[in-house]
Amino acid sequence: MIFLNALIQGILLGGLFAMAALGLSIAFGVLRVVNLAHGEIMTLGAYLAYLSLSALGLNVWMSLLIVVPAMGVVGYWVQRLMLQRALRLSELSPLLVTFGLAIMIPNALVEVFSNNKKPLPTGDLAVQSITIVDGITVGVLPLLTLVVAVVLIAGMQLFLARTKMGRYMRAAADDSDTLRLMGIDYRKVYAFAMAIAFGIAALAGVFFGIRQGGVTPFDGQLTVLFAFEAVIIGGLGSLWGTLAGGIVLGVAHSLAGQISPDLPLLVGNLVFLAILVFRPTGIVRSKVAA
Amino acid sequence: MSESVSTEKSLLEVNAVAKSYGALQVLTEINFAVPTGQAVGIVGPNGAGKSTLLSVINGTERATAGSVLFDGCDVTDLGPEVRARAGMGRTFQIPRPFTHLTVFENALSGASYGAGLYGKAADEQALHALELSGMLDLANTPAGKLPLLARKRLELARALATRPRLLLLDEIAGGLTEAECDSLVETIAGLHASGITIIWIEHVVKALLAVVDRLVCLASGTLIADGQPDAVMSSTEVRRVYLGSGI
Amino acid sequence: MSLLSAQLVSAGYGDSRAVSDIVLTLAPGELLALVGANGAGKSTLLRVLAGAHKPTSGSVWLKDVDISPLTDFERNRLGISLVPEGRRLFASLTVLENLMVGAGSGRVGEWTADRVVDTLPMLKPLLKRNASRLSGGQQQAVSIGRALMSNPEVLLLDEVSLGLAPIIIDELYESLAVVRQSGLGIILVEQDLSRTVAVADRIICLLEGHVVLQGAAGDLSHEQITDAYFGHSISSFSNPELTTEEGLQA
Amino acid sequence: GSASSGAEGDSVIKIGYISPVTGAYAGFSDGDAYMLGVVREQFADGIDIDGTNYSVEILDRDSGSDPAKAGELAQQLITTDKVDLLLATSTPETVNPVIAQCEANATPCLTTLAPWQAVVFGGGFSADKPMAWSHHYFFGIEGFAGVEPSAWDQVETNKKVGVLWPNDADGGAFRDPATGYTPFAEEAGYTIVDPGAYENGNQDFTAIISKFKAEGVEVITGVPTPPDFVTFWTQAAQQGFKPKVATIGKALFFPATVPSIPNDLGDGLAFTTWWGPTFPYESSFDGTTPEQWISNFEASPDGADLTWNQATPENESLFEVASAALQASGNPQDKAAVNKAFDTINMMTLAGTVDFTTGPLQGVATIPTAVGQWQKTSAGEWEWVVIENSKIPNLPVERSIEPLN
Amino acid sequence: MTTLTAASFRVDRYQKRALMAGGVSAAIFVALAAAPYLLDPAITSSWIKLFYLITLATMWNLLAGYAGMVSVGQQAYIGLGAYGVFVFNDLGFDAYSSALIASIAVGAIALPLSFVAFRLRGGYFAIGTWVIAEAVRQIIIRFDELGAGRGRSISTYTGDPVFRNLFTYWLALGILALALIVTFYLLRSRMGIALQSIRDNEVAARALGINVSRTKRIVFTIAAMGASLAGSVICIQAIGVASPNQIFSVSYSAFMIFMVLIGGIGTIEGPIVGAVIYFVMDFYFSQLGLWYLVVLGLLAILVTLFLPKGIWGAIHERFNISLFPVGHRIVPIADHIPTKVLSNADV
Ligand SMILES: Nc1ncnc2c1ncn2[C@@H]1O[C@H](COP(=O)(O)OP(=O)(O)OP(=O)(O)O)[C@@H](O)[C@H]1O
Ligand SMILES: Nc1ncnc2c1ncn2[C@@H]1O[C@H](COP(=O)(O)OP(=O)(O)OP(=O)(O)O)[C@@H](O)[C@H]1O
Ligand SMILES: [Mg+2]
Ligand SMILES: [Mg+2]
Repeated sequence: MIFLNALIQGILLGGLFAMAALGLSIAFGVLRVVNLAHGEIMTLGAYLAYLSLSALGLNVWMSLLIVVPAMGVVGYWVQRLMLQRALRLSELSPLLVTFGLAIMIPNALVEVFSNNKKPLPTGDLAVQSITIVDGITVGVLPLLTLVVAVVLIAGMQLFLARTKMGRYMRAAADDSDTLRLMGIDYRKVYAFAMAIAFGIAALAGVFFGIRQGGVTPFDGQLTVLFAFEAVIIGGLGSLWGTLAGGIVLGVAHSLAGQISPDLPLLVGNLVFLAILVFRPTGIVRSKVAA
Repeated sequence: MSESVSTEKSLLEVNAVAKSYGALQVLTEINFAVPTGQAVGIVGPNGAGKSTLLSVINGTERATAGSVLFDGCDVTDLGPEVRARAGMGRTFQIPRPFTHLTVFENALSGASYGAGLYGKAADEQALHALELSGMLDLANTPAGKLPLLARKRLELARALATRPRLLLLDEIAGGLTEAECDSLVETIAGLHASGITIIWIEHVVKALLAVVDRLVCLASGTLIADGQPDAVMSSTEVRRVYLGSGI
Repeated sequence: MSLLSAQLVSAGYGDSRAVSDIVLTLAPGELLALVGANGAGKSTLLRVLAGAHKPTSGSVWLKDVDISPLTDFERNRLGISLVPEGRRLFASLTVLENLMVGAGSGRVGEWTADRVVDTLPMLKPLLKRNASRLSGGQQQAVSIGRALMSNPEVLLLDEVSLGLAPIIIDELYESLAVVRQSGLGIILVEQDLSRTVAVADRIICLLEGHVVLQGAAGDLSHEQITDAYFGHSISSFSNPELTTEEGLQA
Repeated sequence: GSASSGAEGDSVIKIGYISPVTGAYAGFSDGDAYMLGVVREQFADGIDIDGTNYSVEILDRDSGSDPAKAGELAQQLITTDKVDLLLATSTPETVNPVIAQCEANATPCLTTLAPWQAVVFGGGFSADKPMAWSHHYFFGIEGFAGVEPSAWDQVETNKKVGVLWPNDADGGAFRDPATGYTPFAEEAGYTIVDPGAYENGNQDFTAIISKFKAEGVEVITGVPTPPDFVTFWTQAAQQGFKPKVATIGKALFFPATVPSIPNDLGDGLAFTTWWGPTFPYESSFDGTTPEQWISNFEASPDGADLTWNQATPENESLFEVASAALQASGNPQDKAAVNKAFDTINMMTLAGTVDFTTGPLQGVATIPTAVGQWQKTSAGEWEWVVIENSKIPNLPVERSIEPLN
Repeated sequence: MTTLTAASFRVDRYQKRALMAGGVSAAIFVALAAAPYLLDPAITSSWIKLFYLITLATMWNLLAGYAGMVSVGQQAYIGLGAYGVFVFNDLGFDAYSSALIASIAVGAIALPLSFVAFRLRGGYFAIGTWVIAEAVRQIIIRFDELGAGRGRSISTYTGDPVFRNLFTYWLALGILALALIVTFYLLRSRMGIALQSIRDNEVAARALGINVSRTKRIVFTIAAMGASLAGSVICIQAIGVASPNQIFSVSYSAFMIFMVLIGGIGTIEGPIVGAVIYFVMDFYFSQLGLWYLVVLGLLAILVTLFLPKGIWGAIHERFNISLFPVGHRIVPIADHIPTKVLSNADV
């Protein structure tokens, strides 16, 4: 029973990892941008949510209606103004640009909001739970996170595989110059994709913030490695893989915790490395991209 | 000519080689041997498996079944770098230049490692390869700045720099003007005359015929013709799947 | 009225010039062949026409419109389609998806995926395959098909038969002949001189970025062209104005 | 650099002050701008020592919460700026590297705001090998373990205590079987249930919660980081784990943590405290009491957007003690004399009494602690009240602890 | 056009310039080694940081700029180098020899780790190395003797602060010299060509006879040893490790990337320039608090976007100078061959 409970909690945790990883997966897997600032984008999203809470008096869920589009716009322009140019320069350039952002964002946040935690209250949602059988209770918020992650992933996967825009996004990553010869301004395609990536990252940031009761400027640094691991375990370019990767990681953490509480992070990392040694392309072979 | 060749021992032997990517069977049971000093041409429809065969021979791809013998040794499980040092030089159909190195340094790479030379000897070998492929005038140009056809010539130069005993060429004549093509044919013929064994994939059949002693036609992963170039060219099957009525 | 024309176009890379003061015109339904030695500037010229390379001077006109300020994707939407040197497929997309992206200009017309597959039957079994897993020739075929998908008025083909089996080249040229009938203009870079002379209406020969010879295909002898490759007979064709006039009247 | 120090070097005392103004531990220093203003004002006329008036120059530096940077800065201050005395504060990450440089470079050093065990043992010192040039004052494990059990005693429990001790400097010191927390708790009749060290940044506390549930734990204590504690506490509520009392160090030092816990779950959490508005302390500079300090702080422009916290007065007290020691030294530029002078310090400061004459070890002084509990007022404001004062008898106790519901 | 023949050319490796560079560098190093006697040791000891920064940047450049392995996990070896000092110090070696012995031990650890890391390519490799570094940290903090999560200090070191600083200074300088010499020699040797070939195209490199994994492995190990030595210097200078999180912090990788890219990746001079810039900025501006970091981030972005070859790259392009030439140039022997035949003859 304890084992089963740990497994279930691990899967739920995986939902959170997958949600955090989704935006990264789009940037990394589809656009080939290793976004070192992904964690900071999440944090920024959570701060925006806090702002809409405190300035506009919205509740957290309503704030998403502002946060996600707003961060989408940010993503659009970060891509147009910075990453676009960087991508044409060299493989390393986007890495350095996002690294620059990763340094700038949290420090600027401290200047503006101080180091103190800014709350993201959701009433009792955060602590509500459903008892399935004795010894197995499922938190409502983690469950909601998992469900949202799955819905988002399914939606994105369909979008990328089935729609024109999705195809253009993948094509742009392969050869943006040639895409222009097909009559498509890849800059817009790319920027649109980055807008989605940023929007989803912001959403994930808000969920992380809710889970921890609020947000502090350096929160993003903790989560970004989990997100990267989930993406890579899952396999580049495959969004379902990202979900699977998140869950594998979550379960690894949870089960390792059963053995000893100092093991989860280490075991998570070792599982990641082991998967890569035995299956360097990730556990899910992508249908969308090679 | 082929009589004198057939008495020599085989430099390369391909035994029952098969290659598949997942469910897709690209090569089925290929058997063929190339005696030392022979120049073999390979033709065949697009997607027949020619480049794949070349990759299996030089080790860039692993065969799913069968074995490859080079100079009497089983090299099936050896990596391409070992085969290169043993004397296999190869060009890639889609060029893979070292873009940040100069043309000379590209060739030097082959001379230093494939031919196993050091210092001055490596330099000379690299220069020699550039001369043979007519690239001396571009020696100091970074390979990334070369246009497509120059990149293809660079492929040849690099392969030659490894001082190969077996030279594997994949479509190097395409896109050349007639005069350029003639000089390329002259170069390859010269290499052939100097005793280098050659396997040459080419759709510019005219160029091929000017050099090779033997012609092989590959279609859908199997050899459908193998023999005297004239005979292969006039085979109805080859005409049907590959040449069409044009030639 | 000419379909496409270039006026005194020059372009280069950094400090080096690749093409100088090119003047050319293309009539509807015409097949113009561009020949010249390696590095003569053929690809550069095509890229300038398609808007993929910025000229240092000169202008490009589509019908009566100066399209010089337009970018490559805008020109594509107006009906100029380039099959670039080196295929340049979208490696992570399937063949069918590559074709569908080719229709990105939104121009509708007779070219659909079905029609492309009919014209290039070797693509039929490959539609679901990833473009990264194609042989060289298969890639070339997809690249051509993809360009057709935009239903162009002007088709720019760079080394189009490179890597294709002879039988496929035959079929390809047959279909090019068919497409032309609908008024599509084609500029073709092709090294096989006998084939070029056979299919082209007009031939322009480039040498180190300059037009050194041009004329109706039937009027030019094999020797004249090969000589022009290496500049032996520049003197007899050194008056660009004159040849341009001829070209315009043709 | 060298020219200026020669000219008026004799009558200037240079004090280096290193604190984490930025980075992960910036919360400890966010009141420093105000605090340094107050201190500089105190030193505006210099200090008179043995009839000589010395002007005082404070060189404040930001460690960025980075130990490497803290060490570098200490070295720079000692060798390049040639400070007479170094002060450092807030977490072993800033304090320990500074002490290491002072020890190596024979420069007097005064530090606070880090559990003294983590400073002394963590820095490789011991009773046999005491710090030679450094003095540190703050409470240590006994500051928690000495008062928390008496707070728990106020509630009926089964005396089983679950602990959250991460694998970091603090957690390690708490877990030490000889010098750690357990002996205190056991003496008070409590049993420790230690699920083991977890990593900071852990995302899933299920295993720890299950263990607490299985063992029937009714009391929680520990020194988790703020995000870890919020994660733990939220998951505990989701998974139906409800202890009767929780006294949490570190995470609850900062006033922003508790209000951020979802669904008012922070209501009723208790924590060890060393300073607050009602503490019976006063500044040796000008007699400022904690209550006055808070109102001055909140009225000043530097404190405008900030909530007061317990770290700022602690940092201020460094300068009070430094000033006293410099005066006692007779010659502030004689490093050995200054160092020796610290051993004689026993004084009241804004942050309480600092007494180096009776510390647990040479160069270490401890300060007393009490226990506070968070409550949400009917007006919806968060505030905390003192519920235990055994170690600070003059501290008024508002009420006894209320069990968590 | 006359046909060119190989016999009319020779290969120029800029021997003269290389020799000169070697001579000048040697002189600089001698001067630096003597500097503590001439200047205030207090001034020179602050250069220790500069020395280890250049070492780190040079090593990362070798790894990423020449061998194409973009690692964000070099902090693994920095940390191991630092902890290695404890291990060998505890075994009775003095701190300085411990640094050298530790680097060998770290080399022995990096070698097997390369088998894991080399399963990955490109972005995967970058993240994979980061995870390896995290895992290494998490394993190190399981050892109580090494201070677990608390960090610890060196138990025995030179007591006299002046001598300690001097020894540390010389150690850092020596390591820097070693790093530069190894890099320069490696790149001028035939392995330099092999490395760059691998970076540009692995498949083609193998087909030309280059043993890709072995070559990469050698460089990976050298870079790990270099990082280890730098880590030891960091540890000795701070007389210990105050927190494992810090010594294993990914920000080391971030700063290596920053230095190398600002200076100019794929050149020997670039990382030196980048490290000096970072050092000066850090020295003068780090006390400006957060704004300094925000500016640092902004600078990283601006240089990437508008000076993509880095500062040295721009200087090189503009004035065509290279202090440490590693390339090859073909020059005509006979003077009758017009130099114009060779395009870009003076790259
Ligand atoms: N990595 C791969 N995965 C799956 N299929 C592949 C892969 N590489 C090649 N193929 C398929 O293998 C077949 C043979 O390809 P190959 O490149 O050997 O053909 P080829 O004979 O050289 O053709 P061409 O003349 O067009 O170059 C083709 O159908 C191609 O689609
Ligand atoms: N990316 C580039 N950078 C620098 N120079 C280039 C580049 N591409 C082409 N060139 C130069 O421009 C000139 C014209 O090249 P272009 O590719 O247009 O010739 P081409 O006639 O198409 O030759 P080919 O038959 O080789 O395709 C050549 O001298 C070439 O070296
Ligand atoms: Mg092929
Ligand atoms: Mg071309």
